[in-house]
Amino acid sequence: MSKRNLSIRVPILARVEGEGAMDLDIRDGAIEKLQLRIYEPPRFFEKFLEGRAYHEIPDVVARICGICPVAYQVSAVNAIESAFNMDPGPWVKAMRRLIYLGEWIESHALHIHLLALPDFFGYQSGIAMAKDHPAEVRRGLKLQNLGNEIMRCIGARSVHPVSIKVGGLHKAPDDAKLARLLRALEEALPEALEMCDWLASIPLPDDQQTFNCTALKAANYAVEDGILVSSTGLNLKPEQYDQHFTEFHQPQSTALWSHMDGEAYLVGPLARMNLTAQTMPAISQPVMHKFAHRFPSNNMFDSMLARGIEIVFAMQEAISILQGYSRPQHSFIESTPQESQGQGWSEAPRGLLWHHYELDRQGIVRKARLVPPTSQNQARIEQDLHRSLLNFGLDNSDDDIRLHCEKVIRNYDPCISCATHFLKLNTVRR
Amino acid sequence: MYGSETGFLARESLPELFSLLHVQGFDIVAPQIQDGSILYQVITGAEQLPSGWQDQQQPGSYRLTQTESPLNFSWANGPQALKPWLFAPREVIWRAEKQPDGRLQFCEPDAPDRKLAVLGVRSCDLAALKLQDAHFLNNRYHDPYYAARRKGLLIIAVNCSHPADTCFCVSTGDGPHAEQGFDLCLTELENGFLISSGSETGNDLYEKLPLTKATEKQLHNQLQQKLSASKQQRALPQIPVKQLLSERRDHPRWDDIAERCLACGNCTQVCPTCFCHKEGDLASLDASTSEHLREWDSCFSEGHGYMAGHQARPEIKDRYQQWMIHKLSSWHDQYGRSGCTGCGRCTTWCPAAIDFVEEVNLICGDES
Amino acid sequence: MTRAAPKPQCDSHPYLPMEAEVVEFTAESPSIFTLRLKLTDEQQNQLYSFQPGQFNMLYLHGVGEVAISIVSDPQDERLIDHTIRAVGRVTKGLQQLKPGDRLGLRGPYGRGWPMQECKGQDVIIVTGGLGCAPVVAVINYILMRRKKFGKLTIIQGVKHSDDLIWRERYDYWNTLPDTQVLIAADHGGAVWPFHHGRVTDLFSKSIVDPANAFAMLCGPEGLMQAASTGLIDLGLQPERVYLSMERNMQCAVGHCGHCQYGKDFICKDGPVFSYPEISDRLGVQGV
Amino acid sequence: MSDKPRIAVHKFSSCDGCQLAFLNMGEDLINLAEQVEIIHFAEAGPVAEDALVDIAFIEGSVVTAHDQQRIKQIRNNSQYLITIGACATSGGIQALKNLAADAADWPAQIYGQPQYIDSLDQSGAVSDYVKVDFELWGCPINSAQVVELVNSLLRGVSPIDHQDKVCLTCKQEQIVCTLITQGKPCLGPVTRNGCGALCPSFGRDCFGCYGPAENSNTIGLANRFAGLGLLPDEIQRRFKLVHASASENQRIIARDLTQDLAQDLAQESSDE
Ligand SMILES: Cc1cc2nc3c(=O)[nH]c(=O)nc-3n(C[C@H](O)[C@H](O)[C@H](O)COP(=O)(O)OP(=O)(O)OC[C@H]3O[C@@H](n4cnc5c(N)ncnc54)[C@H](O)[C@@H]3O)c2cc1C
Ligand code: SF4
Ligand code: SF4
Ligand code: SF4
Repeated sequence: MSKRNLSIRVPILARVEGEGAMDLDIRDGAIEKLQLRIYEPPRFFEKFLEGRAYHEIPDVVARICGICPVAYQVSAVNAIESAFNMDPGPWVKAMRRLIYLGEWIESHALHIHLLALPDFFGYQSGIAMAKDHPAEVRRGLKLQNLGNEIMRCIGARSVHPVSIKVGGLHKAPDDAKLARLLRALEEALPEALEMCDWLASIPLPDDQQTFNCTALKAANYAVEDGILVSSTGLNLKPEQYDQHFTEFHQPQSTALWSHMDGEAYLVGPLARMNLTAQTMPAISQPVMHKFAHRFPSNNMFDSMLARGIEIVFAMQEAISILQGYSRPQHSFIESTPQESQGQGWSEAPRGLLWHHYELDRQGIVRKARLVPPTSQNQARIEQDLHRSLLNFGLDNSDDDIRLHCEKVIRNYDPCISCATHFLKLNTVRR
Repeated sequence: MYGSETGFLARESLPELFSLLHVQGFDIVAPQIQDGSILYQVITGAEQLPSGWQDQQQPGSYRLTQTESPLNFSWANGPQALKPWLFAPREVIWRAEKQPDGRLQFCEPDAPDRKLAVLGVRSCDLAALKLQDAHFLNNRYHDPYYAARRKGLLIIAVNCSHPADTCFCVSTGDGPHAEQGFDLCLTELENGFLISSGSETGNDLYEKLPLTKATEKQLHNQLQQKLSASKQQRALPQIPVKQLLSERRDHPRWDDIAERCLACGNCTQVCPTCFCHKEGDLASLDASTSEHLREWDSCFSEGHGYMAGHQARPEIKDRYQQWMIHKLSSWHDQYGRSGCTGCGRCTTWCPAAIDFVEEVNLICGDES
Repeated sequence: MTRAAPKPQCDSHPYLPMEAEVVEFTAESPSIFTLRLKLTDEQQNQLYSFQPGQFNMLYLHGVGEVAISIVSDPQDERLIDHTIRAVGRVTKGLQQLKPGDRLGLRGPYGRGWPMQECKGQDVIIVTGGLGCAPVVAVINYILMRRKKFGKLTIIQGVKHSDDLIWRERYDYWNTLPDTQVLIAADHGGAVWPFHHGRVTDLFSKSIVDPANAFAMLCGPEGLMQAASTGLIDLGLQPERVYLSMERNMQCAVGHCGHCQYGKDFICKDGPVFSYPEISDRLGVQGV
Repeated sequence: MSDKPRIAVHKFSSCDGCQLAFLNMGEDLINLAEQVEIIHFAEAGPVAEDALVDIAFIEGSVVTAHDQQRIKQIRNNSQYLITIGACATSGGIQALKNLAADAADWPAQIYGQPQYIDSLDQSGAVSDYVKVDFELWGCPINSAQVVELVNSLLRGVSPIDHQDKVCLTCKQEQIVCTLITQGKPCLGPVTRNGCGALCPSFGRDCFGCYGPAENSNTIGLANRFAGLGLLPDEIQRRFKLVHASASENQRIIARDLTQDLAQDLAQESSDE
């Protein structure tokens, strides 16, 4: 290996959500500095939540992130319902799962086609890629739109939907719209399967590494709730989260970082597939079986196929919820605020999202703490960048090194908007 | 003459009316309970009619409750009834297509040809229909879309038995019982309906229905119902409102209204006689085709008084005056009567709870 | 007053425009332009006729429709002129049209100026603001048939001297026999050759005989109100004072309700009204 | 070089939701790319922050000193500058910070090394710093708004500024009023339409995410809320969410409602 010196600055990372940069310094053929620098300014959401009534929280937290608002809303209502000791029942849970599946489909399809794939085919953008691969990109946009359509049916719109409330939904969705949605999903399912075949055929860097995984687990693939499991053997309820996970502040970043028992860890589609694929009904079906052997995977680049498989799962799951749909008497149960505290979580498209609230007698928030997936993945991303770049070889051209690093980062589908909206409230105070 | 006879249709026989209408190709629009209110929607059978529902209406407030009663129509009008079915809230009135050589082609959409039978139309809305006809049909220009829908319309009126506290049709001379303008008219009694016809089509249906002759007792009940429904709390003043309102533009009460009025336009949207609409274009991204739409507008909106660089009615007060003076004064000159048929919707559905009748009385009353 | 507006041609579907072609585009000033249009359908073209003071609805593809007065002469070859001020969305879009471009046109609509009634009479025309199109049609009409009318005074008022367009045209008209042009500016500037002040100051200078004159007014409502009373004070009969009114207009056929001016719909009862028809509302805030 | 209009989409402090109005357009995204040349749109791929463009869309509010410089630079580089969404147009939800007395201390309270945090005391609307040619309201905006806007710009005409109230949409769509039938504190009567009356169509009261409408009588509505039984604090919170900085909402937020209500009550009892 030559003793080269190199300095690469990527001031604006393209095709990621939010504002991040990457700095790489190589001195004497060794990596001196390599970091994903998150500079998007903090938005202080936890502060805004203080003083708001419990019923306002879903509308506030949604606005942390336009790409996964449902994840925020569901984690929040899970936490508050746990604080108020409420069980909104199976219908409500099914509806939340349904709108959440819509968000997975939308977010994953968007990431695959518009953010990640252009890297592998050598385009600047998904739009540019559409000129040469019109069928594939249009199919992707169609699936993305179907995800949006699920969200529109249940929540009126796909960005900051308006139907989720503590105790249930503001209103049961319209039967006729659900019937149309069901038909559309059934018709499009074969296209999602084709997409998976196509994704599986794309040659990926073989980049084996070892890392910790963390995900929620449930009898049927965890989405809107579950029990936390990890490759290190954890098995936790939301209220135990704090005992194992800690956040800290890195100077280059406006986001907080997180460690699990002092180590970096991965959350998100690959972590979910690695830990809980056997709970996914889709994976055991003949059409999908061919993908099963790829998981658990030590190649971070398999995240893309994991997303594709989750799209198929989400569509099948949505179809089965819709097939069993019946209109309930009431779309929510009344809540009785009480002085309390509660934790809740769910699997955002990018991974675990944990919320904690302290509420007073009227249900006004006294304190809020939220830990988003991208903060959790940050330490892992930097770890990966180092290992992956060494695997790749520091002798490659500047452009290739730069592109490879960006590929690695984008592979996590980091959502920087999310990452920076959080503050650690139990840090130093005068 | 139609309507000289009155027959009785037992409640169990109401499905017969539905079958007759279906055979003649009508879709049936009837009241339905939705989201805490009574809306008119297409239904397929008499069993879908709500029963036992009653309404409580106050300025800015509407609540429904269900009772054990078998009655299907023991409530007063909800937010909208007939108007949206004829004067569509939003429709494409023509389309412009740009050819590759730059030429423009203007195409009209197919005229609606649906046959609709509306069940449950109240007398105030029949009066309003007459006014909308005068505006859209008997004007120098004919509205082709309104005309086509009007042609396919069959009206089954139901006499009001339970006016709301906000109703004042008696004082405008438009209710509570329907006198004309329907094909069939029903009066709901405990066990069924007294029916009379008001048109040839109505007569034809009347002949085919399994009716018994109305008894003295039933006719007496009908009269009693009319008398009790005529006792309404609210009334428009029986004074020359037409002149007084336009003369009293400086009355201090207008300022008081303007403090409360939200200029949201709800009153104009629920009013069965309001006809204002605006037009606009919805073009495709590649600029080839453009749909020319019209949609309901309101004299409370900015665009209504907008002129190049100038606003004719900038203040909420100006807009409220336009609404009320048009309705109760200008309308006389335009269409020979007031534009208000006493349905009370503008009062119930006002989010600011402004009481239309009370305000008229205050502005035109003698105490100022 | 029973001057009914004539029906337009495209009557079967009152909202559907006809296709028209831009034959000529003339820039009158940076914001004022004249579009000379021709209906592309020969038959429609033959049938089209109008009176001074009537207007068309012009449609810009994908953008919208606006009411614009017709300024050409009714007897002219089948070309229809519109002088337009680019103020907003549609009119600024129309300003970008070039000869050969197509647009939509429906009309003519409304009740025009009382041209029959004022044959053989003196006429005084008062306009305010930037080039008031509706009266240009009248001026052209009278000048084309000069012998059929008596004396003509044209009074134009502007806020600022820079606002005056068609200066040469005014100068030219002023040289014609029995024709007088008077111009006033609120703010004239040092080299302004005309009157400093209000148009109403100029009435006494007019050559017309108030007892036998018709007045035609167009401009801001305040100006028209002041001018009406001024002219009546001068001795004109109120029913011979005519005003062209303006309100927002969407459909032009009396359906959309936007152009209501008290009891009247400006599109079909106007835009031209005699003073007694509207004196109860003139200048009243909010009407 | 093509003569298509050159566009840029810039991000400031935001949730990225308004950019999704582009990315969620589906087929229209590809159609749009045929009509315009996308020069800078980091989330979609192209990065050329300092390029000259015809139209710059701005998402997000201005919250750092660096943001201030950046927005000025973008203004200089763009013929038209258009804000998309609440954050850019009125300061958005971040502007809740402007209302907190101790906001300047927040970074220190929160970050281990606050000296690395560049954050102004205020979350500003873009128009606080540079001239804005047109504003698209909404939190978030939707694709239909973008398509309509682009349509106007491609034709060289000014876009339509929709500013009627949500109520008009409700009635056109035959959505039942939540205020009248449920006594809910709906902001529809003072909120711009454009969303399609989504909240009332889902049985809940509008919370004003499209911002104040033209002629918004927020005081009249706040009084009505008091009549419906809301306490002063609840009334103020209604107006203090997505567009807290808008002047119409400030009329309610910046007022001592407890005082006002007490006066009103005194007034009422003396009237009797
Ligand atoms: C009878 C009549 C004749 C007219 N003749 C002329 C003329 O010859 N030349 C000329 O330059 N202008 C004329 N106008 C005014 C012209 O219609 C408006 O200036 C024009 O509509 C404003 O266009 P905009 O580009 O601002 O449209 P936008 O701002 O896009 O207006 C939107 C809508 O509002 C309506 N509208 C806006 N302003 C007015 C207004 N002042 N009057 C009526 N409707 C309006 C338009 O019809 C359009 O449908 C006339 C108006 C009327 C009523
Ligand atoms: S003005 Fe009011 S009461 Fe009269 S018809 Fe209209 S909505 Fe009904
Ligand atoms: S629900 Fe809200 S927006 Fe709809 S009509 Fe009522 S007040 Fe207006
Ligand atoms: S109803 Fe109001 S809060 Fe709901 S989406 Fe529309 S503008 Fe936003």
